[in-house]
Amino acid sequence: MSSDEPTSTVQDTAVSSSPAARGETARAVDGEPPILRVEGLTKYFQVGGGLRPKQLRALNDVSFTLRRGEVISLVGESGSGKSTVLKMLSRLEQPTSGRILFKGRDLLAEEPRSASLSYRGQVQMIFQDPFGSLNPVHTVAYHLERPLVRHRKATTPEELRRKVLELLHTVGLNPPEEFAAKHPHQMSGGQRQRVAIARALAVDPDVILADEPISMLDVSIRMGVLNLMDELKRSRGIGYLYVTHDIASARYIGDRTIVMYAGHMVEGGSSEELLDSPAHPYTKLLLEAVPDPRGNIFRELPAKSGAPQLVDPPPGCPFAPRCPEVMDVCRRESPRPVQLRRRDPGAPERFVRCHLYEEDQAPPVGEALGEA
Amino acid sequence: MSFFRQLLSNRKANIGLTLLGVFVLIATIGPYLVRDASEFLTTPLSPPDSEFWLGSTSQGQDVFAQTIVGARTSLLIGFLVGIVVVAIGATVGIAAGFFGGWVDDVLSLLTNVFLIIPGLPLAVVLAAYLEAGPVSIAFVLILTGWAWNARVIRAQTLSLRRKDFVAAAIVAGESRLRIMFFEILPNMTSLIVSGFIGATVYAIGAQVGLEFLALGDVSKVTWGTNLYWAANNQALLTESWWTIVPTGVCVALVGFALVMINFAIDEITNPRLRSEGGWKAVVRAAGVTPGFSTPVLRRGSLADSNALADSSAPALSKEAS
Amino acid sequence: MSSTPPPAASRARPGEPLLSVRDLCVEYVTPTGPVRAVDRVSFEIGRGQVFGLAGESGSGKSTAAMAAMRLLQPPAVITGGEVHYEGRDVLAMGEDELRAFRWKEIALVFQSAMNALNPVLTVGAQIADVIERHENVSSAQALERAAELLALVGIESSRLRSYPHQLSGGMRQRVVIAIALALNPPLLFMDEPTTALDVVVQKEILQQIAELKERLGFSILFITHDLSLMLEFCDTVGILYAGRLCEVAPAKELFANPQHPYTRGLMRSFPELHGPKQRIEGIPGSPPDMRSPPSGCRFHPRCSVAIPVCDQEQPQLITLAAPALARAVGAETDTPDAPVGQQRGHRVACHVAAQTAGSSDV
Amino acid sequence: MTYILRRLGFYLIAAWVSLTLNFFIPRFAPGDPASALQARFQGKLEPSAMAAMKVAFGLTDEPLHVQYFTYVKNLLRGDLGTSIAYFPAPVSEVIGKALLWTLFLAGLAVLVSFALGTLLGILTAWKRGSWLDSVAPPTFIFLGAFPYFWMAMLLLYALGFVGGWFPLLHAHSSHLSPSLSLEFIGDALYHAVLPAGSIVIASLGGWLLSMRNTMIGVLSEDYITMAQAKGLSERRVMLHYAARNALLPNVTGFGMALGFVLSGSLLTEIVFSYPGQGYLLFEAVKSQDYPLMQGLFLSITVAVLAANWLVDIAYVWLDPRTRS
Amino acid sequence: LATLLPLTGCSKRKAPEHEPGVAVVVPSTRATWIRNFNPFFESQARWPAAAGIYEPLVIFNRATGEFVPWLATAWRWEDDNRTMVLTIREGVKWSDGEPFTPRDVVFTFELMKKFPALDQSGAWNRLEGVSAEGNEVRFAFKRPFVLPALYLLGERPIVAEHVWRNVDDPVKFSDPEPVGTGPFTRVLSFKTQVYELGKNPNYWQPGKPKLDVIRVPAFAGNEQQALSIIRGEVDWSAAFLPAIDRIFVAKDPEHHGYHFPSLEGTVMLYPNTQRPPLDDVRVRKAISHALERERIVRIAMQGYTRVADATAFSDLYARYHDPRVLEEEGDWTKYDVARAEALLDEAGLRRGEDGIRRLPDGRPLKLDLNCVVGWSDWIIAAQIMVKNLQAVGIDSTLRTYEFGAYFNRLQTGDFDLSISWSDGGATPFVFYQRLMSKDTVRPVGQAAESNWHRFSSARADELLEAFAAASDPEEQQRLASELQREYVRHAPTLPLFPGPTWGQYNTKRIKGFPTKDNPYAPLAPYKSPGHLLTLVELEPVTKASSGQAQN
Ligand SMILES: Nc1ncnc2c1ncn2[C@@H]1O[C@H](COP(=O)(O)OP(=O)(O)OP(=O)(O)O)[C@@H](O)[C@H]1O
Ligand SMILES: Nc1ncnc2c1ncn2[C@@H]1O[C@H](COP(=O)(O)OP(=O)(O)OP(=O)(O)O)[C@@H](O)[C@H]1O
Ligand SMILES: [Mg+2]
Ligand SMILES: [Mg+2]
Repeated sequence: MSSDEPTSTVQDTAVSSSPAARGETARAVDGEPPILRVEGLTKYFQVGGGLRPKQLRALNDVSFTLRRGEVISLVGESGSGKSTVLKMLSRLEQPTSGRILFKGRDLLAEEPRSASLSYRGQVQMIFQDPFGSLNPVHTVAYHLERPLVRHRKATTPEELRRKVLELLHTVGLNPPEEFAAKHPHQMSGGQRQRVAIARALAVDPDVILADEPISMLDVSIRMGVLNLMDELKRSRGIGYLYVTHDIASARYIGDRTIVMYAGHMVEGGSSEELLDSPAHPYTKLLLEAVPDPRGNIFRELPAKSGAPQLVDPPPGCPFAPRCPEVMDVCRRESPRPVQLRRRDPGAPERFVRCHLYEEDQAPPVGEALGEA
Repeated sequence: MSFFRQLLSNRKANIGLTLLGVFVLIATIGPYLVRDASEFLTTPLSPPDSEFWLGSTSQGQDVFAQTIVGARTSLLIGFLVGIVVVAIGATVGIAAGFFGGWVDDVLSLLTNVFLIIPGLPLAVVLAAYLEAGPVSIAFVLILTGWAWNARVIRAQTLSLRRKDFVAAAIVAGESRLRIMFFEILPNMTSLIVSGFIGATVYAIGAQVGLEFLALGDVSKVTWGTNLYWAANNQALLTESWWTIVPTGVCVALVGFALVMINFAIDEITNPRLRSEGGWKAVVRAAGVTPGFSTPVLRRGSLADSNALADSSAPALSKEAS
Repeated sequence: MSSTPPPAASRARPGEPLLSVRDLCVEYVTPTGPVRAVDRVSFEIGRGQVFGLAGESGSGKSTAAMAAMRLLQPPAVITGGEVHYEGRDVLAMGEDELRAFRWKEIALVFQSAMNALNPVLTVGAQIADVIERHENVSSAQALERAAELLALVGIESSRLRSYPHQLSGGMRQRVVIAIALALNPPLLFMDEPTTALDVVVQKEILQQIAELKERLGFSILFITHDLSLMLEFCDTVGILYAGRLCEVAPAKELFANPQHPYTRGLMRSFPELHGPKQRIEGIPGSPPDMRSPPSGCRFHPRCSVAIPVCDQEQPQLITLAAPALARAVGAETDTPDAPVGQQRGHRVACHVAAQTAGSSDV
Repeated sequence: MTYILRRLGFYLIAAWVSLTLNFFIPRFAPGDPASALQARFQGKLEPSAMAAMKVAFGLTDEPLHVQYFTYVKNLLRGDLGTSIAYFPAPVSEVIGKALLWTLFLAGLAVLVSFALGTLLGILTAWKRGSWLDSVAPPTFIFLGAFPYFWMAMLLLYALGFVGGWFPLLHAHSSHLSPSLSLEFIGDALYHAVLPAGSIVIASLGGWLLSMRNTMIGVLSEDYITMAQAKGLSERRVMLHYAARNALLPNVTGFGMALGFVLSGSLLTEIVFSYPGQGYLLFEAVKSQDYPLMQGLFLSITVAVLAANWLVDIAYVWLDPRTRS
Repeated sequence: LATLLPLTGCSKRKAPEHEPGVAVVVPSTRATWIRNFNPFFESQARWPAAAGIYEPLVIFNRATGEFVPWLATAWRWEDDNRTMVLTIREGVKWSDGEPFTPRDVVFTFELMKKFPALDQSGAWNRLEGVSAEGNEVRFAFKRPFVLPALYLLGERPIVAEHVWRNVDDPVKFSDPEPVGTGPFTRVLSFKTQVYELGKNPNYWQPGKPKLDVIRVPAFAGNEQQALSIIRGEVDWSAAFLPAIDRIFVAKDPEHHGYHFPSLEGTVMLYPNTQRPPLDDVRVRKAISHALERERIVRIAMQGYTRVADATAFSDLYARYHDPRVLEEEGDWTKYDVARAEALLDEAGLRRGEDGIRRLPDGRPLKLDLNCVVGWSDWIIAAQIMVKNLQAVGIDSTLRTYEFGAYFNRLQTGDFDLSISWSDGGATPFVFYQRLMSKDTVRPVGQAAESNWHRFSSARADELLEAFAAASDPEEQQRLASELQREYVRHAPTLPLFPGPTWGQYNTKRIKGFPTKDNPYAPLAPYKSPGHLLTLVELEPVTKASSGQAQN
């Protein structure tokens, strides 16, 4: 996987005030080792039980690198393996194979069975459903105290209290005293999600894994949560792995975007470039399907819907059965990742896994939607 | 906790709790207020009169006193078995559900086996070979009764385990035991309470049954032995209904009280079950018969304050041209 | 679909909307008192039109739609307003009348197809039973029709004997649509018919609906919380906030010229797919608790341009004067032959907007 | 299908565990069948007779595990041994008819109670808040709270003894021989009215409640609203859409209940002198009749397991979702 | 359910089918019947296999205390009382027509020798050999054994050689089609709920039996049985009915009757004489004085029996009972708290501050009283006794055990006080042997068949030996008196009440039962073989009288 090359510094390309572009990522200086590196991560689930259990290939050979203060967005349709990636990294599930290098340490070799407390203290997670991720029987204060106590971030009760209120203040739940005493069901979705973020922040993590943190929230409050995440990235240099199926938000917050399909990373690169000039047919389809107020409902989609076969997948490219530009080779061989030429050489490297492309070929430009 | 507060505000629960409270009171202080229940006091089989309110047994014991005193052991065993059964069930169920894998395989096999083994026959066999007495009966009932709770709690644990707050706790670095007992367990309060109540109902009923079969210590005064003695002395043939009816009714009332509480718990945990009493009252008050379709109540029949607040605004028709 | 009767268009009296909802009020009776989930909502749907109701979760979209069909279950009661379908007073109908009315005239597509299909009956049986019930046909004929209907939504007829769980999410949703179309109703209510689906599937289904609509000529009440989708799909859009309609306008007009601060906030809550990245803020605060909604304009606590009157007085839905429209959008004005839903043009319920844009009391 | 097979495997294990338990429990207890016989005759048996009986019963002093293996070996050959309480009849013979009667009684009781309770559950849930709904559940809960045998005794006394409307005992009139004739079946049903009735009364409430609860849950499902909106007849919605789905969880309970009633009819059988397994078991326990106890336990367990298995199959049949 | 009623017809319920000549007998409570007529296992076989289908040589009539010749017509002792010679009745035929011969008797006893499991009376513990000579059978004993011998051997059922010779395993043989000499040998029908036996047309007693059929229904519970009896559906039964006069007799005073003679052993309180202070006769007598036997009999036994006196004899031994012994030695079964207290004080067991008596070493006097779970009459008796003992300063607790455990404790001597039965054989010999003989004492910890209280006296052994060998009735009488004296003096056990035998009858259809006024035999149908005496006397009520009785 070529993404390991210690390459790029993201530059402020567009003159814009978008958080991702505003370039806190610039702190990810050349030479600084990445916080998290994933190599060839693969996960097969046993399904069907009985005499002949089958393997469901949820993740295939996933590799990427996350640096300090960088946000990588993972997008893809339901079941494409986005959450599975996060579960591996949060050590909620055991990968079938592959390596996870955390600050240079080979995690699976050092902590093969379950994660150490120290890892837990550095990698935190935010879940999709802000109601489900907070225990309905505990108060907000309890949720924040536990990690503080567990990771010895506070020693005295006063300090504990102070830190809890501080955290609540940080995530914008004011007045903190009032919120500390609340139960989850006494708060709105956005507030709950802020508590979840506060809990993740409590241990002062380097990486936050966010699994569709806004998809369950009301539209009007989504941006608040995204912006909060973004501020924390800037002020604390936290690296995010942001999972979403909303491509627009992936672009909004993600420095880089990786598109997943059937457990494969099919395309990746700087968020803007990727969306402006999608290379992989699946990415194109995805973009085409996004509702657009200006769009014409009758505009033909480039491909049909359909779920990939994850159990006993056929050889070749997983998208081949649906791909409008399918070639013979696609049905035979699984494509290798190919580096594409970047519009802006300073941008993160751009890759696609598709037989249509050759090394350093330029991606098709701006064909997505007329405007741009 | 709000669960208990909700319970207290439920009508069915109130009926049940009140009834149960009365019996608990009877069981606690009653025995000090009545005659010696095992003493042979008066003419056998005398019908109820002003002195012996519920008459006497065929040995001339005071039925009233026996009924009161019997409550103590029976309720004690009931609650004891209830608590232990739930404790075992919860531990096994949570462990199975939480750990999964072979732990789950072994524990659920055990659970299912105990669930499917014919309970009463096993209880009869066991009770027959243990030293007769309430403790043995309790033991037997625990042995044959824990599995149901374990299964229910396992199922609930499985669904709670999938909840993100458990994953969040793992990610926060919490230990497994802490997650099991501080994160998952408190979410099953209603289940535990209703499991406890169910087990108590079972225990009281089964205890009475076993003692009726003379598998308990019939020299002790309990509800079961009261019925045993009544049957043994052919209460119905001698037409001395008073030796058999009071205890039977007491058992039923306690059972009824407990089931009502469980009924209420169902309603609380499953809002769909809650009665639509308020809605019906409102609809009926407006003279509409409730049917499947949404009723139409014209002009502010609900909360007049609301209607008033709105009437201050000019009628909407204003904007219509 | 040759065997289906032609759409009810022939019954239409010109100029009259197909469905007209006026001042609809719905309340839920809760232990803590009644909750007014829909408050004086008025809208009209013309023939062949797609009317969209958008709003956040809990704003009363489903309640309003279901109330119009009298399908709301306890503890809901309709406490005011009128619902007229082709001049028939839906709120005055009796139980039997409603049974015959529903589905024949207005059919419903539920949000989640999995929940809307009976898991233990085959798809075919579920389509056929509605046909058998309403039309005097044998079950064989009904099944035949069911097959036709499946074909219509792009599912092969062999699936008649499938159970819902054997179908993918998209297929189930299509089945639900097929059931809704079974009696060829003039009007379809679609309550978030695609939210549970992937974008690609969502797009496909919407395209299919649009195509069927063209072909069969029915009207649609379309409910969603996804504003982009709404604007893309609907002719006219109503924005609900906390049980009240705050803005109603033709989709294009609304997109180009949102008047209500809430609508504007919503528009600003969707990041762009293309173009320069901009920081967008969404709307501060969170939607109100419907058990104790704010006084006056329900949006005022979150509104950045609120003026003192906003927390005092409830703003009325007023039609914006044509000049204001013209200023904003250009030359587009009401034309006599324009569809009914659009004739009213752009209406908004906001004190501030009313002041700046001026209202037209025609 | 693998599901069904897997369950079968599980049932085998369950049967084995329960048999093993049943083998060891009585044997760890003091006393033996001969002294139990003494107990039955309240000491009127000569000590010499007891010694002779021990010989006759073939009580050995072999270590328990050896006995256990012999027992399992014999079991696999289908040999359940000789009963002690009914010496020298083979256990299989003693159990044979009793099992049929118990199955008949318990089966009848469970079916009637399940059917009635379920029906009432459906109706009360469908007409929530009606007078039926406000009267039936509490009434049957209250009735169900009475101990089985208490109810049985009362019924026996009131309807059988005082009223004289029903036979007091036995599974059929003594002048009839078991056959499949209409007369005999009618007679057997007539004899089963009171015992089954007491079980029905005591267990109806449970079915009613659980059915009512699931039914109410189902009634708020979208597919019910949709069915209503489709204008289907009330009957069809109630039965094919609501009840059919609400039945599923109850079917699992049905298997459990069958097992429970199979073993729980013990007390009822005693009260009504019903020639079923319940009383046999009681007697086997009293006379420490190990082989009979084991045999009964085996047959009860197998019956319970079979019932559960049938329910498993029925479930698969009822719920298309489990078929794939 | 109501639809079932017309199907079966209510009318059938009214009169239970009851043809004349059919007697419905309920000798025991059993849920189901298993076809087994093997007479050797009296406890397992269907009634009346041991005496009714098969027959014994002699029958001990408990009601009169006399031996009734049956298949044997006479008996005598020879050879220094070491050989008993029985004359076998002639003209008796097996029900298959074969003649009954002395060979059959010899065969039967040899079968019992070959298969010890069949030797339920332990005859071969005493016997040396059996042989037939002409119409006589000679039983050779190892030692003189006069008194109990007839009882031991004579009541064994005799089986037919020509049938049983061919039986492979007579122990497991269920004898489904019995061939016997008795009055009812034909199995007319056999169902799990009821079986019927038809009369033996070739019965050797002319004109008997007078009944054609006996029908035996199965009852699982007392309740059921009682209901049927009260409804008059049963002719002869042995159930425990509470308030029998009210619930049974009063229902039909003309026909319903009962008779509960005390023809069993005596129920006693066994003190463990190996455990101080129960080794002290004063303490034992004190305890006895403390017991309210009248109350026990009234409440626990519902007055169906009487209190025992200090000889411990039931009515069975009325013939031997010597009231003078009681006069001379004092009857310590009288309820006398003062005497009890005085005796205890005398024994050095003084009351402590708390009212509980103290042992010499200062420990409180605690005596547990063991009883069997579910044996309700005993439990009530025990409850009363515990209260009695507490009243005289003995800290007593009732312990109930499941029979196995209870019996184990009793046998191994692991108890303080235990309520239990005593032997009810034909003569006081075995009765006293088991209460006082060294032969029957086993060390504590080892299971004793009897003498659980573990008492012996040299004098008693002497007397018993003489008693066993005495064939002169006067001598027997004298020895019995001496034994009584020895017993009363030492109070080894504390008799409570003689055990009653139960029996109810209904003369509506069947007559000829023993009654209180005419106790020609025991009424209890379960008292084998004594019930045979009654069985052959029963006869149907004639049409004329029954017609009158029914209206
Ligand atoms: N525990 C599991 N056992 C079996 N299969 C699993 C398991 N967890 C996930 N899968 C399968 O792995 C695949 C990837 O799942 P994953 O949850 O990662 O998808 P996702 O991209 O997060 O989808 P969504 O957008 O729906 O959350 C899916 O096909 C899923 O069914
Ligand atoms: N059964 C009920 N009892 C009380 N209040 C209810 C009930 N059902 C709905 N409500 C309230 O009515 C309001 C409107 O609900 P409705 O379901 O119509 O919202 P919606 O706009 O369809 O939301 P969503 O996008 O989540 O479907 C909500 O505030 C909700 O809390
Ligand atoms: Mg996911
Ligand atoms: Mg909705």
